[in-house]
Amino acid sequence: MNIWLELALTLVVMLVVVLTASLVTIYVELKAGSHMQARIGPYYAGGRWGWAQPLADGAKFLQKEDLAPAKADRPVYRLAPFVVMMSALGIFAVIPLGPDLVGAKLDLGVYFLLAISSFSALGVLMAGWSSANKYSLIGGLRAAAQLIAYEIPLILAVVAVVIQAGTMSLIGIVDAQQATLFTLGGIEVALPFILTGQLVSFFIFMIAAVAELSRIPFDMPIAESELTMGYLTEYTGIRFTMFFLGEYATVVGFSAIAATLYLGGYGAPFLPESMANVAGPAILLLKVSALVFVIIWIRFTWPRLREDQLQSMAWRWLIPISLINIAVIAVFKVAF
Amino acid sequence: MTSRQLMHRSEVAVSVELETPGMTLNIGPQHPSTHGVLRLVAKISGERIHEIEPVIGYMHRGYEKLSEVRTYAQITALVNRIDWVAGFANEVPFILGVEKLVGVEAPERAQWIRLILTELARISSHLVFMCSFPLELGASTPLMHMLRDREHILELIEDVTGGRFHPNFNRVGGVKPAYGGGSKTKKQSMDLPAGFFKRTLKAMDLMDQTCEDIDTLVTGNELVRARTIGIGVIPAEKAIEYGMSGPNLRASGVAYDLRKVDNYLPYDQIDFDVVTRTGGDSFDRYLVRVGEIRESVKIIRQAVDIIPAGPLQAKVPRVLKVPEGQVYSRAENPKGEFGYYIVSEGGKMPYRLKIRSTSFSNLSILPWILVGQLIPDLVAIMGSLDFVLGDVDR
Amino acid sequence: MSKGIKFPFPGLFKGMALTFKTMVKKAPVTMYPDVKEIPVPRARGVISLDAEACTVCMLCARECPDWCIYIEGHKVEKAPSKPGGRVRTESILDRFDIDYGLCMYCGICVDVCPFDALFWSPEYEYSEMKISNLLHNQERLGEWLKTVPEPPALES
Amino acid sequence: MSDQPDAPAEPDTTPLADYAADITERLGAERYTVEFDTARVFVAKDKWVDTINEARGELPFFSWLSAIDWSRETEVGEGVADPDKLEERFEVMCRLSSVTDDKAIIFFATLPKDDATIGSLTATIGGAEWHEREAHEMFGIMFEGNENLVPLYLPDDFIGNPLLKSYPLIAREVKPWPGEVDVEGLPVGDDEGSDDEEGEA
Repeated sequence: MNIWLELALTLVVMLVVVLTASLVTIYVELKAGSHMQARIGPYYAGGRWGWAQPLADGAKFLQKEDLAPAKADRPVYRLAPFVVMMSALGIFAVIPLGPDLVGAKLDLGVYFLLAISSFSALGVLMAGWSSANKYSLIGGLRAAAQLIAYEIPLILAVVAVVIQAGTMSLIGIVDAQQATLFTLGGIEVALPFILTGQLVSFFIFMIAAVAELSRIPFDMPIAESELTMGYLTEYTGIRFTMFFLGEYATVVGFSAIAATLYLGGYGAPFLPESMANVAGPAILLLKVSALVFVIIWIRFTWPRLREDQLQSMAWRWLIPISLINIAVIAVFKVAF
Repeated sequence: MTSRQLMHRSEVAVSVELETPGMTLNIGPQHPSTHGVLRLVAKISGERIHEIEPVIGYMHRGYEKLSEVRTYAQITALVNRIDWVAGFANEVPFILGVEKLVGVEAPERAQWIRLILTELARISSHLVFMCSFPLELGASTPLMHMLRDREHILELIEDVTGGRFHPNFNRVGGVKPAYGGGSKTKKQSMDLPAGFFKRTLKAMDLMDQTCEDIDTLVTGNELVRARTIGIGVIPAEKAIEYGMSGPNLRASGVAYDLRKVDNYLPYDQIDFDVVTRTGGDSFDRYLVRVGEIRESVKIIRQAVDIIPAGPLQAKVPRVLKVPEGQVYSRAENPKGEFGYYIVSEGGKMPYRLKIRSTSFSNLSILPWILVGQLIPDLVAIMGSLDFVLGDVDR
Repeated sequence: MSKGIKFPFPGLFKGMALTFKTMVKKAPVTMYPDVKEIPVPRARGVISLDAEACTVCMLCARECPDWCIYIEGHKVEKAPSKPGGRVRTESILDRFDIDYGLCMYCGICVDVCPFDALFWSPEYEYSEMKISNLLHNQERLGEWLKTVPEPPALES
Repeated sequence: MSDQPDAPAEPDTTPLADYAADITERLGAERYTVEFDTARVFVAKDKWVDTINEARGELPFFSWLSAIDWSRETEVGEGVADPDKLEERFEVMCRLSSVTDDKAIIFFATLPKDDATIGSLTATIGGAEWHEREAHEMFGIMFEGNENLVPLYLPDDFIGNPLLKSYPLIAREVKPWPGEVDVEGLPVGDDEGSDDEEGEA
């Protein structure tokens, strides 16, 4: 097949998948969050259960004027949402939905993921600086400090997985989790990494991921009650929508990474290999939904931390723990 | 102004660090955590506040001036708009003051009705605090849960008075008549509607559950503790100096509750405790309010048992002329001491009405307490002070 | 600074259990306007006027703190009730307007009316697109009279 | 519960009156009155700050500070009082109370209107700052020693002192009183009597 055609097809499919996933996540957050707060949430848009609320919101945002503050650094201000969006979309390029259903089969998939996901920090910092708003500036700086602090535990948590799997390819990691560990009464048992020694790094990964996502309890960069909306304060219309979609795409993206690294990705026990490409996306979706739900659930239960508390948590607890974790994993890897 | 701020302990800590002061951050008047239209002009370095100047008055409605051209009955309608989350509690000290001037005393049943409604107003006000305080810290769910549960209280208040926020239920010498003074409806008293006590007791059971929910969602939450324990400590002598009252003062260890101290409404016939804490930090101010909800539930349960039958109105002349005199009348509002200094020169209207609103005094400590704090702590402290801008600006 | 950051955070998970419980329960929401909330009989929704009973005594307009009641009337002479009696005058109501844009729902006018002409009705759906339409005239106020409920039973 | 209004200052022996008499003597104040459970102690203007600082030893709680304008120059409201009572003075009042029992005193100081200046309490009572600023903008009283007497409620460019009796309440001036329209009496024989002409004297 023509390489350009293939690329275009992949892009379109990916865009549709990502946008749908984001919209669904937004809807679930609206609806589940409302019910957690003893409300009903969206009700009228689209008829039943207000399913079209995210679309209606999007249509509303599209109509709004694209404003920039008078003293804003316009080129940077305009570019920032694209950087964030790009980072969000980039994650999905390497996440395998099945053995062959993957945007790009990279041998260094994990490396690419970590690189592309930390790109959003740049976008956030750009947004915070260029808005010419003090709240935005503080928000942007908080985001930068936070992302730097949590990049390290995140990487260290992933390193543990890479050591155990022995590969940096995401498909390789999924395969490693489907390798038979032992046979029990004639049944070959394969377990995801979370059950085979990666529990600690899973938690560290999730905490760091939530911090990277700037979601409660680590949403200090946008902290509504402190910084109005942080780096998002000045954004309106389509640019705000891009940040917004980008955030939810990243939520899905990080959940997908966690599912792939720790929960066995598209694989499931007793799944015949021939079915993997067909059932894979559904299985991954299931795992991703569970993680996304937990992230939403946390958002609607907990308050936020303070920036310095978050920093001390990252540097004083998470990094040492993940270093010890790596050491332990490495020892086991060598020993067995 | 600066000399007092320099004494603040955190100022010393700040000055040894590398300083980049000079950025002025304008917080408010349209800011999510200022509960309305409070404005704080802060000089910050990083996120630490060096100097802060609260600017109030965006909601100044001039009630003291307006009161000079209004009759006492009209002022009653006005004053329950001062602190609108506890409208009924604002009326009580005013009406008690006017009753002292006129020399009438409301019948016993009316007094008990006032007491029950005041306590209901206290619960509803504290529930609003339970909404806003976690919201400042970033938790949005307590807000919705507490608003849901407050509805039970507001329904009770509406049931009796016809208004949810602005009851305007007190009249000099008793409570409001139901329907006019016409020949047909003259006798229609505004007694409690049938089944009110049963509904009240049911609502109080729900409040017990609410308190447990608060404890689960907020008190027990480690993140809330990390954010509030030791933050914004107000020592007792400072609180007294700034005229802070109510739960804010009691959190600093001063057991000063006008319900116990002053002889107003039949609180002396009821067994309840004054909730105090000793830390004086944001978390203690929160805990005192949780405790007060529980105490109010206790008070209402007892009051429902005790309340006697009887008339609701004392004999008061039809056109109320208040004799010459000056009286200060205060009561324990949910937020603290709420008082009115009424100067009457005879006639239908007061010569001067000084409104001692609670939040005004409670907020006057802001320039002292906020210096040296971080912006995230600023919202935690302001949330824990529980103010209403209508009460600050009058 | 990191006071309280220690495992295993029982409070955090108890809170999550509570929100989950709330989620699976039915939300106590009245879906207005599909479902109307029924206000209590004493609710101060709107003031209705019984124009027949009004004697143009102006008490309500005078006692109103917001000066939002506008009354006009004129006097007619009434034939003596018995022949040879005194000629009495009667006031006829020409205009009775309440400006709900100003009204603060204190209820003083209803309290002071000595002739049972004003009543509270719990109706609340009369918002308008133009503020001038909030000035309810005599007919409009009279229509509300139909919605005035019986006074509720009292707690003994 | 309440005294008769026509005999406000008669020597009574309630605990509050005893206390007021006692504290008046100890602080060297001018006089005191107790009516309606409200104890007022009058002090000389130049002893204002000292007296209050001394009283705070036993009544530490600073409740509020405000003022009264005793000049009846206006026709708004109840109308002009009788000309003999026309006075040109302010009264500054400050309420201190105990935090353990119900003892409380309102301190009064009289200021002539042409020299409306009094010492500031802010040096010892931090909470007095806002109250003094409010009294300053509402009455125009100067508090010597309070350097931050900028308007608290009003806009910076506001002219006038709203709580002065000479300051008209515009809202009541620009709109005619709807109750004035009627010039007709009530139906005869009603219990309302001839109450219809009152209001605006």
